[in-house]
Amino acid sequence: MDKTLILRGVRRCSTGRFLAWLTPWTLLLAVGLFALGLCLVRGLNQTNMDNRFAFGLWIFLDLAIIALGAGAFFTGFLLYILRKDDLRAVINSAVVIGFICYSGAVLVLMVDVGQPLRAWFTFWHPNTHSMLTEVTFCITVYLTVLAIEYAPILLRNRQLRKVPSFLVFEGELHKVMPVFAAVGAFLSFFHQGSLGGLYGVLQGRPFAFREGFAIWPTTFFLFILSALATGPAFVLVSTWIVSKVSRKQLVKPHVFSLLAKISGWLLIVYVGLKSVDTLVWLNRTAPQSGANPVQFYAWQPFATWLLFVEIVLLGLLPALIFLSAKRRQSMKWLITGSLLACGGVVVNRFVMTIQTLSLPTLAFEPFMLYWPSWQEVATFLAVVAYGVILYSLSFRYLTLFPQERELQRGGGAS
Amino acid sequence: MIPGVYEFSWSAGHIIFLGIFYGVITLVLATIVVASFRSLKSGRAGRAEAMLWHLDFEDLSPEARRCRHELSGETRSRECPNGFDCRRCAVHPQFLAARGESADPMEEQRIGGFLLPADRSYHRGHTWVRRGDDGEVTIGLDDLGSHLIGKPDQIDLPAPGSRLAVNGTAWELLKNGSSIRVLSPVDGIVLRHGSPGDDWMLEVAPADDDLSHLLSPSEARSWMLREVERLHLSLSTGFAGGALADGGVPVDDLSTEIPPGEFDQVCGLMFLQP
Amino acid sequence: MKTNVTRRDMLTLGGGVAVGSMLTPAPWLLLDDLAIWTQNWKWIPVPPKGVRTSQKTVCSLCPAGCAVEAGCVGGIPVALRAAADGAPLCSLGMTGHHLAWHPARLTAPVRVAASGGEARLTAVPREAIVREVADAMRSQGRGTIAVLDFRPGRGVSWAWRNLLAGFEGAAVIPAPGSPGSGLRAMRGFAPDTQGEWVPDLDHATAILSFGAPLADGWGGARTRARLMDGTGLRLIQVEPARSSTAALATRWIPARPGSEGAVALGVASALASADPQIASRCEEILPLLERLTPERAAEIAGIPAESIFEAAQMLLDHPRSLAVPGESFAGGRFDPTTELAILSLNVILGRIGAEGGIVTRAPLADPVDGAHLAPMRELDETPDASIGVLIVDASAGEEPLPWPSVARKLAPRALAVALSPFAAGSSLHAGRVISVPAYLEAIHEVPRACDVAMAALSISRPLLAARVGSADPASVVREIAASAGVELEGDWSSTEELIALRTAQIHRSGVGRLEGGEAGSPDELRDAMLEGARWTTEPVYHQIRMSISTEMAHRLATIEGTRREDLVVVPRTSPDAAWSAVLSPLFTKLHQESGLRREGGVAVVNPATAREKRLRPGQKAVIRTAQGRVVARVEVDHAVMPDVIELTVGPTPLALGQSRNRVISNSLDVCGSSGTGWRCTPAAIEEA
Amino acid sequence: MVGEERVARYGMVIDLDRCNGCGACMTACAVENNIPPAQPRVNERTGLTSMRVHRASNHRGFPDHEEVFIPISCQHCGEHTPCMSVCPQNAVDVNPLTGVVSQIPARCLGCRYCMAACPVHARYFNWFDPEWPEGMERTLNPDVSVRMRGVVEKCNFCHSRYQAAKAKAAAAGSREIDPADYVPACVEACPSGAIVFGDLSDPESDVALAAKSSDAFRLLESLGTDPKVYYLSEREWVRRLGGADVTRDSLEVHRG
Repeated sequence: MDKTLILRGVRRCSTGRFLAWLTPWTLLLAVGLFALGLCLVRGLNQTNMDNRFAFGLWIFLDLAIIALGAGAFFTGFLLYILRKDDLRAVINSAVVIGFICYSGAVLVLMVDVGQPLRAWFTFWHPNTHSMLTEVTFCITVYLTVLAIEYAPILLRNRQLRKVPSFLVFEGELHKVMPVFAAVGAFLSFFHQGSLGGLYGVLQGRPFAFREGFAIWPTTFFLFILSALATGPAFVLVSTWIVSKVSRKQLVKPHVFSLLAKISGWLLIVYVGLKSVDTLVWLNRTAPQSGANPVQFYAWQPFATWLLFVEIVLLGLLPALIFLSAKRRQSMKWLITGSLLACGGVVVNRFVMTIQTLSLPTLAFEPFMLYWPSWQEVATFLAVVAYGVILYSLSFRYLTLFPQERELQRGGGAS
Repeated sequence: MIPGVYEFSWSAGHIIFLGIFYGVITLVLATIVVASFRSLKSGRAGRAEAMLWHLDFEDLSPEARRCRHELSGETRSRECPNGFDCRRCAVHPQFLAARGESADPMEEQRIGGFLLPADRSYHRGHTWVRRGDDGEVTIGLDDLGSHLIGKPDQIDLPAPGSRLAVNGTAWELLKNGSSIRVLSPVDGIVLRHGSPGDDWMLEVAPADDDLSHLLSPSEARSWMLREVERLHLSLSTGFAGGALADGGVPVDDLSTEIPPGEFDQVCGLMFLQP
Repeated sequence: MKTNVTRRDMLTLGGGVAVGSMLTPAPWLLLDDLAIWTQNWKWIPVPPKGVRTSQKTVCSLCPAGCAVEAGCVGGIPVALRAAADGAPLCSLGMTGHHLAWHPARLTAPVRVAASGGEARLTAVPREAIVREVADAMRSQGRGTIAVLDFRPGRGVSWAWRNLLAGFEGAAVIPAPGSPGSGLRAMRGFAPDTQGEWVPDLDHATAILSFGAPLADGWGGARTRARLMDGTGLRLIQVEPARSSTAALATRWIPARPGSEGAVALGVASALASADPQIASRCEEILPLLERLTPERAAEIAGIPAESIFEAAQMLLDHPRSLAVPGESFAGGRFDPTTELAILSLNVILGRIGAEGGIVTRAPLADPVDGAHLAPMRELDETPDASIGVLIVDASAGEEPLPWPSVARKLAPRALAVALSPFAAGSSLHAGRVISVPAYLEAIHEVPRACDVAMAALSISRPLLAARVGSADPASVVREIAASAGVELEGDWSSTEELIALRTAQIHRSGVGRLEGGEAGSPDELRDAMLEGARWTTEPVYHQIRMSISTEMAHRLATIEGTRREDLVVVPRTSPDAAWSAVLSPLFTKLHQESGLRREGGVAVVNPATAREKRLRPGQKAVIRTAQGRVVARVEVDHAVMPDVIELTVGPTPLALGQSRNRVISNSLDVCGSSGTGWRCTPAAIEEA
Repeated sequence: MVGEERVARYGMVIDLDRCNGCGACMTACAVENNIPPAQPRVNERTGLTSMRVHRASNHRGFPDHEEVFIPISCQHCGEHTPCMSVCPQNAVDVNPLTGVVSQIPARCLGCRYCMAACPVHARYFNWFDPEWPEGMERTLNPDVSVRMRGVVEKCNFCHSRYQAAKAKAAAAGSREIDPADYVPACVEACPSGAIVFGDLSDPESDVALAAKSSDAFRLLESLGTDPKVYYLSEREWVRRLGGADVTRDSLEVHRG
C-alpha cells in the first residue's frame, strides 16, 4: 500500500513484513522512553551513578557513538572537499547514521544532566576554558548541520519531490551542500577533539591527564584521529549489515575497499601516535603528577590486558588487515577489520571514561566498580531502537544507496 | 553573556571563542536563508517542473540517459548532459551538420511490432508531435506508450490555455494504481483536447518552431529498437520476449499481460520516471 | 500637520521599542534570573523567616548537661551551640532541636501490639492507661511493682520512689549499664555508706582503666581534656578494641573480653608480691593471688605478662592513682565479680577516700525531706518472673538495653507501661506508652552521672511549646497515685514544682556552689539555674581502711576458673546512640552516607576469624547465643580482636528518622545472661 | 576593586593525631548548611557530606592495627583549580578576595564534570529531592538556601558566616573582619580542637604557623593544585597517605 512512496525500480519487502520488523524495536523504544521518563521525573537517583561515578554508561556510550558517527562528516569531507566521488555511493547512508548517532547522543545527554531546563545556560554563561563548552557548542551546531544535510535526502522521496516548493528548496540546498560539508567537517574535527580534551585536561586524575600542545591535551588530537579512522570502518560495517538484513547488494565492492584503505592508513597513524603518547604518559606525565603508573593497572578487572587489547588487538591488527591489498578484496576480512577497529574506539572511550573514574586518587580510597541500573540501560536501548527505526524508514522510502537500483538492474539482467 | 550583567566581562578567550561559534551559527543560518530565498524566487519563476525533470533525469539509469546520436550510431557511447533538451546541446548541431541531407522515410514503419508513422517527430518519453497546417501542433502517445497503457483508468489533461514546457508534465494517467506523468515534447499553450475518436491528445500552440530536440522518424527507428529491448529486459517474465521479438502484432493492452508487480516499474522505465 | 496614527506607525514603534530594550540590561537580567527561578520550585523547602533571638538552656540529652545557647527564629530553635566558654557540643547535642519533629515522635498515648517483629500503634486515652496501672497496683495480683528509671536522681525519680513506698516488695530499678551508673560493687565493702561511690578522676595522675570510654566523655570533660593534650595524666587502658581512649592512652592492653577480672587479680598479685604492706591488706585472697600470677593472668587475657607488671608498677609509683571499671556504650557494666576484682585493687592500694582515689559523693537533696521512699534495687538483684507492674520511665532519654534481661523479671500477665516521647527503644516493648514532652519541650533536670566525684545539678529550660497529647511525667505520677488512692508527700503537681522544691532544699542545705551565677534566695538559685548555671559540690576526702571479706574472696576465686571462650560477641554502639533511643535524621551523614560509622546489626570480625568461620564481607550471617539468634551483615576489619564478634547496636533506620518499619527486636537482645551483664557473651556464627 | 581590600587566603590545618572520628564536624556541617538527611536508598556513594571523615589504617594485623580519621572537605585549590576550569557555565567561582572556591547552585546544570575533575571527591551531587521529616524544615538555618535536586554542591567554608562577619565588620565601619567572627561550623564543632582555620596569607595567624610545621602535609600535593587545607600528623605512615602514588593496600573492590 506504501508502494507509491518507494522509489521505482528498487525492491522492498512487503508492508506487512516491514511492520513486523519495526514492532519489536517500537516496543523497545516504548520501554526505553518510560525509563527515560522515570529519570526525568524522579531524578537521576534512578541510575546507579554516584558521586564517584559521576559519569556512567551514558557518557561512555555517547562518546562511543559520536566517534562512530564521525563517518558522516568524514565521508562528507572526503566527498565534497577532497572530491572522492566514489563515496557518493554511501554519503546518504553515512549522513543518516551520523544524524542518528548525534541526535541520540544529545537526547541522552539531556537526560544525563541534573537540570535539563538549564542546559541553555551554557550558551549564556559560557566558560570558554571548559572543554565541555566546546563540545556543547559544536555538537548542537553540527546536529543542525546534519539535519540540513538530511533534508535533501528526505525531500528526494518519490512523493515529496512532487511538492514544488520542497523540490526547489531541495535543489537550492543541494547547491550549497559543500558549505555545510565544510562547516560540518570543521565542527566535527573540533568537537571530536574536545571530547578527548574532556578527560585529557583532568589534572586531578593522573590516569586521564595528558600534557598537550597549545591549549589542547594530546587526547584532543588522538580522539580526532581515532574517530576519523573508525568513521569509514563503521560506514562500511553498517552498509554491510544493511545489505545483509535487506538481502541486497547496495554498493559496488570497490567502495568497500576504498573505505577500508582510508580507514587503514589513518588507523596505523593513530596507533603509532597513541603508542608514543602512552609511553610519554607512563614515563613522564604520570610520574610528574606524583602517580605510580604501575598502580593504574594493578586493579582487576582492568589490568594491562586492557591496554594491550586497546592498542594492539583492536588498533594495530585491523590496520594491518586494511593495509593489505589482498585482504581488502575479501569481504570477510573487511568486516572483521572494521569490527575490530570500531571495537577499538569503543574500548578507548571506555578506558577514558569508566576506568578513569574507577581508579582511586587518594591512597586510602577503594577501587570502585559500578553497574548501570535497568533505567540507564533501557534509556540507551531506546536510542538504539530510535536509530534502527529511523534508519529502516529512511532506507525504505529514501535513496540511501544511489547505486542500489543500478546494481539491481544488473542483477535483473543476469 | 552581556557585559555588565551579573558582573560578566569579556576576555580575549571569550572574543575568539564566541566569535568562532556565533560566526559559524550565522554562516549556517545565512546559508539556509539564502537557500530558502532563492527557492522562493525560482518557485515563483515556475522552475519547479524543470527541476523535477532535472532530479528525475539524474535518477534515471545510465542506459536510459544515452544520447540520441549514440542510438543512431553516430558516436560511440555518450550520455546526455542536457536532460534530453538538444536545443541546449553544443554538439547536437555539429552532428546534424555532419549528417547532411538524408530524407526521412515517407512510409510508416513497424519496429518490434510498434508503429512509427513518419509524419511526426518523437519524444523520448514516448510522445509524438505532429505539425498542423496553421502552426499549431498535436501531441499524442506513441504506439508503444498506448499499448503499454491500453485504456487508462483515469486521465487528466491540462485545461486549454495552460502552459506546457519541454520535459514538463503534458498530462497524467492513472493505470493499475500507478500514476504516470506523460512528458511534454514541446513548449507551448494548450488549445484543445482531442476527442475520443482522434489519435492525438492535445492541440498546442508551440512557443517556437524549433523541434530539433525531438527525434526524426528515421532516428526514432533505432531508438524504438532500444526501447523495445529495454522493455524486454525490464520484464522478468518470458512472454514479452515471445510476443515482441518476432515483430508480431502485440496485444493492444500490454498492461493486462505484464505482471501487476512490475507494471509500475515498467511504466517508470518507459515514461522516464524513476 | 496631520496627526492620525497608521498601523504602520504602531508597528514601527513596537519594533523600535523591542530593539531599544535590547540595548538596556533589563532583558538580559531577566534571562539570568530564570536561573534563580528554577532554584525556587515550590517543593524545595524554604528556611524559616522571622525574628532572631538567642536563648540559654542546658542540654538534657546526657548527664554531662552542657550549657547551650540556642539561636531561634520566630521562637523555634534553629541552631544549638555550646554557651560561651563551654566545650563544643557533641553531634547529639547539636541536633537536639530536631528531635521534637522526629518521625518516631509520639503525639498521643498508644497501645503497642507486636506482630511479626513489628509494632502496631493504636492511640488510647491516657486516663485508660493510668486506671489500668492503678488497678493493677492496688490488686497486687500480678506480682511486685517496679519502675525502671533510665535517669535516676531526678525529682521525678524521687516521686516514683515516693509513689511505690507503700507497696510490698516494690522498688525503683536504675537502668543497668547506663554510662556512669556508679561503682555498685563498692557497696559490698561498706554497705551502709550514704551517697554513691565515685572515682575522683580529676585529681588522679595515673589511671588503670578497664574499658572506661574516657575519651568519649566518661569521667567528665576535664579528664577528656587532660587526655587530649596528653600531659600530666598517665593512662593504661585495658580494652579488647583500640578505642579512641585506647589510642590516646599511655599504654593499651588488648585483653580478651571477659578476662578483665583475671587481669585485675594479676595486677593485684603483682602488687602483693611487690609490697608486703599491700599483701597485708589482702590476706583473704593471698592464696588465690599466688595461684593467679601475673603470668597466668596474662595467659588468660592473651597478653604479655610485662603489661601487667607495668600496670602494677604505675599504680605503685603514683600516689594519686586508681583502677576504674567503666561501662562501655551498649555493652554496659561489668559483671559484679569483675567489678569487684577491679575495685579491690583500690582497696588493697588504700586509695579509698583518698584524693585521686575512690570517694563518696553526697546525694542530691530530695524535693521533700524525710519522705517515705521505696528502695532502689539493681535489675539483676530482682528475682525472675517477680514483677507484676513495670513502669519504664524513659521520659528523659534512654540507653540501649537488651529487653530479654528485663522481660525475664516480668511475671506472666505482667503489665508494662512506658513514659517516652518516642515510639522507639524499650517503649516499643512495653504494651502501653504514655507520650511525654521531648527535649526542649519541657523542663528537665540533669543530675550529674556517677562517674564524676562532684555531684551536680542543672536544669534544662523548655524553648518549645509541648506537643498536644504529651503529658508531664510528674503529673502522670500524681494521676496514678490519685487513681490508686496513694497519698504522695509534698505539695507539687508538676515537674516544674518538684524542681522548685528541690532547688529550695538545695539552697537550704547550703552545701555546694553555683557555677556561673550567684544565688541569695531559693528563687534566685532556681532562676540562675534556668539560665544555665549549674549547682555543684566539691569532693570530700577522708581515708577509709577497707579489706576484702571472705565472702568476696569466694566470689573472686571464681575468676580463676575463667576459661577462654572460642568466640564471643561484644556489642558496640556510638556514644550518641548510647544516650538516646532516637537520633536526628542528620545522623545518616555518619551512619549511612559515609563509612565513618556502621549502622546497627553489623557483625565485624577479624580477617583470621572470618577465614576460620568461612565468612565473606557483605554476606549475611547468623549469630547464636544462649539468648537466641540474630542475623547480621558481616564486615571484616583488622581492628577487631580475633575470636571476637563486634556486633553493632543501633541506630536502626527508625532511630535515623526513617520510619519505614518499627522493628522491635534489636541485635543487643542476643547479648547477656542472668546476673552477668551483657558486655561479652559466648556465641557461634555461621553464614545465613 | 581588589586593590582596596586585603586579599586573604583562607585555609585549614587539621591535626589528624587529635581527630578521634566522632563526626561532629560532619553533623555541624549538615546542620549549618541545610544539607538534607539521607533517604532510605542513599548509601556511602550517593550521600551528601560536604565535610566527610574518611577512615584509613596502616593495614597491619591486630593489635598493631592503627586507624586514622581524615576529615576531607573541599581543599579549595589555589592553582588552576580543577573544578573551576571545567565547569561549562561558570557555576564554580573562586573568590579573589578570600581564595574560597564555591559552587553557584542556581547556575549549575548538574553535568557533574567538576566531580570527575575533583581529585579528592569533595563534590557531591543532589541525587534526590531535599526532604526533611514533616515540621523539621522549621529548624533550617535561615542564612542558607536549600539546594534543589540535580545540582552539585560542596564546602564553601560556610560562606554565610563569612557574609555575616563582613556585615558585622562593615557595621563597625571597618573592612577587616575579625578572625574570631569567621569560623566555619566544622571548626567550631570539633570537640578536640583538631581543626585550625584562618588566613594563610597572614604569617602571624595560627593556621599559617601550623601549616609550616614539619608534620604538615597536603592531599595529592604533587598534582600541583595548591590545596589550602593542610593536615598534621607525627606518624610517618599517616603523612604518606597524602601521596598520589596509590598503594596496592587499599585493594578492595566496591561493587555498586
